[in-house]
Amino acid sequence: MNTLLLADELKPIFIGGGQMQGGWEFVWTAYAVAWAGIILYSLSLWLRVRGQRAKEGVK
Amino acid sequence: MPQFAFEIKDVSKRYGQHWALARLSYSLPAGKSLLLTGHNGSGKTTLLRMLATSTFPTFGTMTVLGRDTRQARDEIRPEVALLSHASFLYEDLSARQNLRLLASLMGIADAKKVCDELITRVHLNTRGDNPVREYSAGMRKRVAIARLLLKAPKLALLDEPFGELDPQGILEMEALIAELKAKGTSLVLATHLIEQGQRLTDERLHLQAGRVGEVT
Amino acid sequence: MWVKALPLTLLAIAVGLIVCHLAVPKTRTWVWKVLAAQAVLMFLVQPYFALTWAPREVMMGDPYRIIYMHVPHMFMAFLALPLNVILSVWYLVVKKSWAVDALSEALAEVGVYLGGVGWLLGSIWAKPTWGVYFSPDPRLITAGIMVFLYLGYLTLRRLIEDPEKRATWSAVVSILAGADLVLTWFATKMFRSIHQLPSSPDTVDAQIVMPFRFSLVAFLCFMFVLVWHRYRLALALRKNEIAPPEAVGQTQVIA
Amino acid sequence: MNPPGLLKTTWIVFKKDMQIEWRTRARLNALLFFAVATLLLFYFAIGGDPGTMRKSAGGFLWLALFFSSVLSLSESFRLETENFALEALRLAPTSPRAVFLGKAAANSLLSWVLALALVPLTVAFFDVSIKEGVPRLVLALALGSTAIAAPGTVYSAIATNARARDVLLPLLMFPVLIPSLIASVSSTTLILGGDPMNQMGDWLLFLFLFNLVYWPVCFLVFPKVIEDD
Repeated sequence: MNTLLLADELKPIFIGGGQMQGGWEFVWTAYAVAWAGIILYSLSLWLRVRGQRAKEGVK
Repeated sequence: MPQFAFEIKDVSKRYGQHWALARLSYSLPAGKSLLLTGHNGSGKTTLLRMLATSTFPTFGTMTVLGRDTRQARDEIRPEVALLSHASFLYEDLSARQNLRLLASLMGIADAKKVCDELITRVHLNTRGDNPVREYSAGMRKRVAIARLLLKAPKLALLDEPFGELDPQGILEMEALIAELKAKGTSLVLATHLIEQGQRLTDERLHLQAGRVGEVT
Repeated sequence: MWVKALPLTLLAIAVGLIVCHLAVPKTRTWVWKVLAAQAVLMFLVQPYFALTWAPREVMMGDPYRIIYMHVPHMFMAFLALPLNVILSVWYLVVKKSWAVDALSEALAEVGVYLGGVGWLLGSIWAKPTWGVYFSPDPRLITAGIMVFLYLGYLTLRRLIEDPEKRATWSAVVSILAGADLVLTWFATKMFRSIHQLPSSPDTVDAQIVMPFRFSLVAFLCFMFVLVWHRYRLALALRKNEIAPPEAVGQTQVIA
Repeated sequence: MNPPGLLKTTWIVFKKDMQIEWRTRARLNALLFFAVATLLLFYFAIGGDPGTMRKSAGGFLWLALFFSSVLSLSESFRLETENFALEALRLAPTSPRAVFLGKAAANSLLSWVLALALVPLTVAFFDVSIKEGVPRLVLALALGSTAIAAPGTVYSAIATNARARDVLLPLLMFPVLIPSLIASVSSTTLILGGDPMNQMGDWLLFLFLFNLVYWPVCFLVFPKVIEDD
C-alpha cells in the first residue's frame, strides 16, 4: 500500500517531546460525560421498564 | 383438479397494529363463484390480496388451488389473476407498454399480437399508446381488465370490478364474468352491489371487521 | 499481589452469573440483580483505580486516564453491534424469532449509546494527545460510522409499525451495515493512519493494566444488565403487538 | 407460456425502467440540472482559490452525484409503489432477484450517465484536466455508480414503504456509502490531478471490491425486502 507511506508524515504529535504536564481538565470532562451517559441511559431504561410494567399491571 | 379453489383455516392478518382479518375460515369448491361483501375496511381487499399470494396470513393457513400460499407462491401465481382496486399500472407507460411488459414477463408467445387484441377488446384502441397518466379511472379499469385476461386464470379475484365503469363497460364486465364461469374458472367477486353480485355468483361471504358476519 | 487477580475474579463471577441464567431458569429472578449490584459496585470503585491508583504514564501524562472510560465504551459497542449483525443473519437465514428480533433491538440501542459516548470520550482524549479533536483515523472513522449506521437502524425501527416488516427490514439494514464496517475499516486504513498502536499488556506497567481490565469487566457487567432489561422491554412490547385476535363470532353464514 | 429465465427477466425489468426514463425525459433533465446546480453551489462555496478548487474537484463531482442519486433512487421506487405496479410484477410472477438486478442496473446506468455529463462541467468550473486519461475516468465513474446503485436500490425499496421516506433514504444510505465515496473521490482526484505514486490502481481495486461485496449481498437480501414472508 503506497498510501501508507504518506502516514509517516502524520505520526503522533507528542507535545514537547517529553512528559506531558497537566491535562486533568480533560480527564474530569471525560468522566463527567461518561457518568452522565451511564446515569441518563440507566434512568431512561428504568423509566421505560417501569412504564411497561405499569401498563401490564393495568391489563 | 383440486377439490377446493381455496381453503382458509383460522386466518388472521395484521396490518400495522390493526387486525384486517381475524380468525377467518372458509372454503370455496373449485369451479364455484363467491360473492364477497362487507363495509369499507371489513377486510375484503386484504382477503383478495392474500388469495393472490401478494401477502400472507399472520396466523393460520391458506391453500389456493390445493397448495399452501406461502410455500408454493411461484406455482400459484401464474394461475391466479387479481383485478385490484389499485390499477397496478406504470403511469408513465402506455396501456400497450404496460400489457406487453407483463406479457413478456409471463413468457407469452406472440406477446405483441395478444396485447393488441386485448387492447381492442377493451376498446382502448384509439388511446392505447398514450401514457396511463392521461387516462380516466374507467380507462385504467379497462387496462386492468385486459391484464386479467392476459393470464387465463384458474381462480379470478375481482375487487370492485364494476366501479368506475360506464354502463356499457358494466355489461361487458358481466359478460366477462359469465364467460369465465363457463370456462370453469373459480371466481371471487367483491362488490357493494349485492343484488347484481348475487345474480352472478353461487355463494356469499359477508365480512364484518375482518370476521365472518351475519347478513342483515 | 491480590489486586492483580481482581479483574479476572470479578469476570469469573459475572460469567458464572450468566451461566446460572442460561442453565438454571429458576435463578433468573435474582441473577440480574446481583449482576447489576456488581456493576454498580465496580463503577464506584473504578475511579479510585483509574484516577489515583494507576500511575501517571511516562509519555502521555495524566490525560491517558481517559482510556479507562473510552476503551471500555468502545469495546462494548464493538461487541454489541457486530453481535446485532450476526443475529440479523440468524433472523433472515435460520429462524424468524421474536426473541432474536428483540435482542437485536436491545443490542443496537445499548451499542449506539456506548459507542456514541465512547466516541465523544475518544475525541476528548485526542485533544491533549494529538492536538485535535478528530482525525481521519481508521478506528475513529469506523467507530463513528458504526454509530451512525445504527442510529439509522434505530430510526428505521421506529418508523415501521408492522412488526414482521420491521424485523425483516431492520435485519437487512443491519447486514448491509455490517458489510460496510469491514469496508470502511480498509478504506480509511488506506487513507491514512495516526492512531496509537494498541499496546500489548506485557510492555505496559502492571499498575496501568489492572485498572484497565477492571474497567472492562465493569462495563461488561453494565452492558449485560442493560441489554437484558432492554431485551425484556422489547419482548414485552412485541408480545403486545403480536398477540392473536380473540376467537369470537365464528359463525359462518351463507346467504 | 414459457416463463423467461433470470437473465431475460432482468433484461425486461431493466428495459422497462429505461423506457420510463425515456418517456419522462423532462424529469431526467431536471435531475441533471439539480446536479449541475449542486456543483455550482460548491464552486461558489469554496471561493476563488484555484489550488483548492483543483484539489476538491473530484470530491465535489461525487457529492453532486450522491445528492442527485438520492433523488433518482427514491424516484425509482416511487413509480413502483404509485399504483402498486411492483405488485403486478411480483404476481406475474417475476423473480424478485431479477427485479433487483434490473432496477440496480438501471440505476447504475443512470448515475453513470449523470456522472459523465458532469465531467465536462467539472473540468470547466474547477479548472482541472483529465491527466490520467479518459478511459480510466470512465471506469472510475462506472465503478462508483454501480457502488451507489446496489445498496441504494435496497434502501430505496425499504424507505419507500416507511414513513418519512425522503429523510430515511439518505440517512440509511450515506453512512453505508462512505467507503465507496472515499475510494471514488480518491481515485477521481488522482485521475484529475495526476498520479505520481501509482495509487489509483489500489482505489479502483477497492471500488471493485465494494461492488463485489454489495452486489451479491443485496441480490440475496432484496427478495426479503419486497416479498412478504
